[in-house]
Amino acid sequence: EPGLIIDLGGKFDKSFNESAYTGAQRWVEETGGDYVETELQSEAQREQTMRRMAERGANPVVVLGFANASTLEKVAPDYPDTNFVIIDEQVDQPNVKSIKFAEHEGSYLAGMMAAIASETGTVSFVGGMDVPLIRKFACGYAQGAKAVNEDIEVIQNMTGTTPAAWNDPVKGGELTRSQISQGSDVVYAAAGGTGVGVLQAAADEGIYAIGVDSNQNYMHPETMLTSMVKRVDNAVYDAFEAAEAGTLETGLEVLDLESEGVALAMDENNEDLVTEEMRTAIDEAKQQIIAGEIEVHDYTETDSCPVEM
Amino acid sequence: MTKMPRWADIALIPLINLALALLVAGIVLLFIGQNPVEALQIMVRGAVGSTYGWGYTLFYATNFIFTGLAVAVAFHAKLFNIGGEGQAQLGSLGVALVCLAVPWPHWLLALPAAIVGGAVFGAAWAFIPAYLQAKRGSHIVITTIMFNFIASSLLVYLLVSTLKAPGMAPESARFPEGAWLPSARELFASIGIEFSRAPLNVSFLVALLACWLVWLLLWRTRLGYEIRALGHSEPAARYAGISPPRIVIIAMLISGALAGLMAVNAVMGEQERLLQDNVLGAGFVGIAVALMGRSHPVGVLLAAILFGALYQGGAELEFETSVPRQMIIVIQALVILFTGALDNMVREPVTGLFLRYGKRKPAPGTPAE
Amino acid sequence: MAAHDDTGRPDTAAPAIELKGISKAFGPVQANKDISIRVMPGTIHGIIGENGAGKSTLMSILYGFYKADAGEIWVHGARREIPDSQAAIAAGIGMVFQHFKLVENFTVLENVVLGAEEGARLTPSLSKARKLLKQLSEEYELHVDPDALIQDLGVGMQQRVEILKALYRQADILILDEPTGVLTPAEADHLFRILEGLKREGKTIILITHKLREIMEITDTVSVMRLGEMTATVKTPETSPEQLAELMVGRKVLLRVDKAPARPGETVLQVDNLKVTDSKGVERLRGVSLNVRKGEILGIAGVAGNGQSELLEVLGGMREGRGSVQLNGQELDLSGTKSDARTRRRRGIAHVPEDRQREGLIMDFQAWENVGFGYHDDPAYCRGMFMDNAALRKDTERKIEKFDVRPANADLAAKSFSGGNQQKLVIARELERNPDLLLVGQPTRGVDIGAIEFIHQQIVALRDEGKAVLLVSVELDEIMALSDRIAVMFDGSIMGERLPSETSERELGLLMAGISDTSREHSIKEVEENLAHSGGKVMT
Amino acid sequence: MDFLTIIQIGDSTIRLATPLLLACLAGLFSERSGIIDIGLEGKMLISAFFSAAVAALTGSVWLGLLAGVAAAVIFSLIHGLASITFRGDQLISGVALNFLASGMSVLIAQDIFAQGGRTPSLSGDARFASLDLPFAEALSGVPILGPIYSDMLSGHTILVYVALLAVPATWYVLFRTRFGLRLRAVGENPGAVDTAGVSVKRLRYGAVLICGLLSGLGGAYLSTGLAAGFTQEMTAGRGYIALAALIFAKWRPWQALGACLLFGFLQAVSNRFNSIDLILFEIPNAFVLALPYILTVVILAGFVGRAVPPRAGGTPYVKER
Ligand SMILES: Nc1ncnc2c1ncn2[C@@H]1O[C@H](COP(=O)(O)OP(=O)(O)OP(=O)(O)O)[C@@H](O)[C@H]1O
Ligand SMILES: Nc1ncnc2c1ncn2[C@@H]1O[C@H](COP(=O)(O)OP(=O)(O)OP(=O)(O)O)[C@@H](O)[C@H]1O
Ligand SMILES: [Mg+2]
Ligand SMILES: [Mg+2]
Repeated sequence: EPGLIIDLGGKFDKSFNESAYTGAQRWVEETGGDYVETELQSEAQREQTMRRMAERGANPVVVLGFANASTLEKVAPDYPDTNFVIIDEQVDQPNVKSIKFAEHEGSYLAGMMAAIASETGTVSFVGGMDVPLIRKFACGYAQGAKAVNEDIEVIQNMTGTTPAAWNDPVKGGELTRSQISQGSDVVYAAAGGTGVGVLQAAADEGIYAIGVDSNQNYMHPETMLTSMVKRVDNAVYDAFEAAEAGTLETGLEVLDLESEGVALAMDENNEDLVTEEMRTAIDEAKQQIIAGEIEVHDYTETDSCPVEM
Repeated sequence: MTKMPRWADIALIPLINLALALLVAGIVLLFIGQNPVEALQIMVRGAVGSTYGWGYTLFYATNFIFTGLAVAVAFHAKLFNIGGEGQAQLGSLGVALVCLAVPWPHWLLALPAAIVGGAVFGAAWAFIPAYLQAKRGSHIVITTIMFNFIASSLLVYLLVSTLKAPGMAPESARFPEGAWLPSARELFASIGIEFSRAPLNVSFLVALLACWLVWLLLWRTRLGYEIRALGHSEPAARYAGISPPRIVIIAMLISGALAGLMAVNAVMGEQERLLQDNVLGAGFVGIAVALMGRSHPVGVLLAAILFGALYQGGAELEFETSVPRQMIIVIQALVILFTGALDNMVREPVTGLFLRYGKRKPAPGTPAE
Repeated sequence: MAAHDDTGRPDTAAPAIELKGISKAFGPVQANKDISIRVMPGTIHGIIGENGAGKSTLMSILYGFYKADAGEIWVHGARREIPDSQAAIAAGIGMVFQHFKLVENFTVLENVVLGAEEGARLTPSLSKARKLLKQLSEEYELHVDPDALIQDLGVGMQQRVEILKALYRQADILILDEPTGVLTPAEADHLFRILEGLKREGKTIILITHKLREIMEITDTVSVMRLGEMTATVKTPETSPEQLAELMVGRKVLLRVDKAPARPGETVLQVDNLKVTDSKGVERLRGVSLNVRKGEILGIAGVAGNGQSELLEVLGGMREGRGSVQLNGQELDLSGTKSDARTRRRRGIAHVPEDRQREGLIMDFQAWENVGFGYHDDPAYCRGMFMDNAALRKDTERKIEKFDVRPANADLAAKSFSGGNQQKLVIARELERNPDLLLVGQPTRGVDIGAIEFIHQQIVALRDEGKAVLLVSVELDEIMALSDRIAVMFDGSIMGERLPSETSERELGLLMAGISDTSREHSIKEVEENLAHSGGKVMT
Repeated sequence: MDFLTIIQIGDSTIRLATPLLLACLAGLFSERSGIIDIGLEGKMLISAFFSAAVAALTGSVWLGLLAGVAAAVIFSLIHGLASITFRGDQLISGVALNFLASGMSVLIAQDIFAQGGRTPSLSGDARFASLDLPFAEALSGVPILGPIYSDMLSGHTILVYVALLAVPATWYVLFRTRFGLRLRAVGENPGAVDTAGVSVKRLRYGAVLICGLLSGLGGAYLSTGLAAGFTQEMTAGRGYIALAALIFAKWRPWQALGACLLFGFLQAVSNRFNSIDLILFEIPNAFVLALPYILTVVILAGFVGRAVPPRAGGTPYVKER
């Protein structure tokens, strides 16, 4: 029986956690299987929750987010018969499978779309917690935007430096308003629950917004340009399925554009906003990235970004 | 109005208060469509039905003993220390610095050093509010609340800057192995008993020792006498040559040190690294524990175990049902409300009953004149 | 129980107030037991009784402040329910409490209108009240500045505000609870003139006091209370102070202390130019100089709040001061860590504080813990940093026996002893230390006659052993009876020193009012003005 | 910093100061009557939850507002019961209520919406819309004052204006009415009020109810005005900052406005900049965030004027010992 530990922010954050939850639910629907699920309430409970899952016999135990890395490092050796899956960070233990995403690639496409949509020549980014992972989003976004319009200005704000930054919609809204006052007319939120405030502020002020992780297009159909979905749902689904079949491989796996691990969400909610120009530009860039013709820089590799923000 | 036997004061009334709190909590559970009896069963089983349960129950209890004693010592000096949370945060910092600074060869060496580190940092964080209360009359309740916020800002700042370990999460590096405390599992294994993997560790013994020392301090030493005297009457203390500012500061230093010691259990015993919040509200639980335990170390010990069970049981409840862990916070709130704020609601009628039915036998101390 | 009417006055008019069978208990303490009393309209009715007899309780019930457990209240012949002060005010009753009920940082005017405002808006009420207040104060010679803050007024003035409050509410029955406790004799005289005036207007006055002299002087009828019961009601002209005293305490009393003449030796305490400034920056002692010699009692007289408390506190090490204090020729520190009570005790100063419940004892500590209080670092009671509880308990048992503390149980909390026995515990603790200097404040406040005699004897005995005693008391009688020399304090200074044999209550009274030239006649006005600015406050 | 930024920060300051101001005035009424209230945080939180929940369920923000205020008032009544009727410890009661709010809000949210302790996002009539002040459009062209009026002052939700108007109203009630006189008196010396024939209990309950009303408005603003829905612990210490502002303001309404604007400004600034560059050194964001708390401690320490609280504050009124 697989287990899933929903991270801080809750399974209905409309974003990262929700995506994982959806994947687990899809697995339940499709296979009729059962899984154990619990929700973290605080940072310091990671250990108890992981242990509880393992003690209870859940296998594999899927944990979401980089914040689990150091705890998992400690817990995994205590339960050699249990497999663990961690998303967004790499843990080198024999019984751990690490799944990472090529967020920079998806964000590049989002940046292109933003640049095309922008009339003011300024677009912006609201991140959650200021960590390399989020800078990776931002950097990819900026590269994409500059690829369309070299002179475009990209404003970047991080909500905070602690996990609380994932869950502060009020501040998200304030940051967005400030970016709007600086001229931004497309905002990309990669901020977990904080993003809800960003998208809301964008809708209130009538500018375009780009969601993240889950498909958030439905939230404000009039203003949601697209969402940079990260298929955490697929990752969870696959992990569950592989475990059931006994084929779960530990080690690192990276999900990118090619494997459809990241993508831009196109659906009925944003079809009126997405122009033909955007569609073609994106499709083209996507192919080029897959083909290796466009090299999108990954912030985490150098801890720096080649373009100005 | 004290014509009530002592046992009623220290046992009966707290128990009635607790029962009321649980009753209301049960109603809340019913209201959200859960079966309170079932919930209680899950909680009890989860908390004390296995060595795993006990391991967590007593682990939490260890935290609460320290913070409960911290609040209790301050209560004896009539100080309401709401700053346990911040003091424990700083205690965490102290413990972490000690553990990280030296490549400890053995935990027996690291433990005393960490105790000192946690206590000193916790005490230092209590010192400023204490000093301001003693010398400048600033209300300690407000200043300690403020210091809780300042402490968490400080820790955030340190964990994203100087103390941050490589990686994305704001946390310190893991302590060297020599600073890891033996867990109950390891200790029991050495005498051949199987115990689950749970974070219960030798700090629990430190906590028991702290209970005894606090008892000794309060009721057997001159300092304790002075603390209690000040708590009962400040003019009287001054009359007796007890310096109120001095005692306020000392009592708060002890209180802060006890709160800081919590980190030995939480940071050194479990996390083995500094996180942004190691305290998890234990500073506040200490208030409930001290109130329920009537500020007596034995009472604090029992109340801490009760709350430990509540926390562990609550975690299990969340695991097994859809009741969120916040249920424990509700129970905690109700316990504080009934034992602390609504005490007279129970006390007055109970006293009335004793007065009415206890009249026949004259209580000792009725006037001889 | 039927109301008794010992006065034999024919029932022409309905009594202004009639209480029938009032009972009231505070927890275990029965403060009032089945009390009945009649107060005839247009009279001044005195109520006397020892401390704790239940006088204030009874009046507070009449004023709706407390609720009686049983009994009826009749006002002008009609039964009235008085569940709260509002109802009492509506029934025309006004009360001036023993401890004033004023808002310190409000003006006089605001205090007067509080609760009696007309309409929801304040401004019209205030201006209307201002006019009425002016009229009232002229009518009854109750002059106060309507815009002064209460905290800036002396006690006498504050009392006037209280009376004005009652009159503003058109009270025709006025209760005054120990109004003269905080007044000088001259001020008291003025108050009595005001009361006479009110009586002439047809108002009824109930006056609580335990000063027999005042009763004899001003009342028409007097009721005596003892231990929560009403023991008698008599017409004033038909009784005598001796009879009243006997009714009050239940047996014949000796109204003076037997003591041999003092044989003073060398100086023990020498105080020069001692000054104390309180936390608000007000100078409470303005350069006090005095000395006390071996084998004598120096009594400090004065209206409460003129610096006596501060004098005791600074000598006892409870607050800091400036100037010079020498004990047996050695200078004492007046500030810094060496100026605390602990150091003073080590130097041989024992201190019976003015307020035993607030200062002298920890009410929740057991008797044995209290016997070590202040001496808890005495090697006899400690072992290193630990307390030697067994030694302490043993010593307590000895002291309880010697001083006849009842009940003789060292494990009882201090609060379970009666006031008199609490005081005995304090006296036992302090006198047994064999001090060079005994500071003693209000030694018999709230203590029954029997215990008073005992305590007075103990103090005199200590003097006869050749110790120095500094006695502070607001009871002029006590000062006169015990002291070998009397110093009078006014507004933080010593106004003068007198020998008991060569002075009179009148002379001391003038000194207490701040008038040092006691040879000429002084107008009441002058006395008042002096006091109004002395900053004297009611002690709480 | 250019003019536009200043206007933007001013605009944000007003928004962020509003919940603080409402809570601060709430505390002012309570504490002026002698009831210390460290439960402001809890009252705001419970109101934030109930207003968002009811607004989400009914689609009407006004019903939500009503529910939020009602919840805060109920909390006030519990506080009153503990501290007025049963003469309990006001601080402890406040602490308990803060916990109760933080637990109950999530518990009920989870029960009703099952969205991890939050309410669904509010939109349309379930949220307060912004109001344009008269002539905002027309005056926006006027240099300097125009933007200040039309961009900074105009365009907030109605509760912002309610909060601003509550300041003079509080002043008037406190210093110009019979109720205010009695209220101030009962916080200084309840015995005086009692013997003047006014019920201490009734007055204090009155004050505590007003406190519930105002803190309820503050909480409702948070979840239905400032944000669009309730999230866990969304008050984030604002109740304590309001308390700090109250002390800073020395329990006076106009000063309370000033203090809340200052603290709102600090939040606005820290929201906008991750660190403040003062050329010589850089102030980390954590410090800016902690600044209200540090300021409060400095004020309490008496280094910037002494704050003398109402004298009877914190002590229950007991007639019979
Ligand atoms: N509020 C109270 N609570 C409990 N006990 C009280 C209270 N007020 C008075 N008592 C007790 O009731 C008894 C009568 O007190 P009361 O104040 O009526 O005496 P009194 O005659 O006015 O004395 P005094 O002359 O000292 O003013 C005393 O034993 C006192 O301790
Ligand atoms: N707070 C209290 N707790 C317990 N018992 C009390 C309390 N207050 C008073 N008593 C009891 O009530 C009795 C009466 O107290 P009170 O101080 O009124 O005595 P009293 O009649 O004035 O005696 P004394 O003349 O010695 O002062 C005391 O002997 C004591 O046993
Ligand atoms: Mg009295
Ligand atoms: Mg007595």
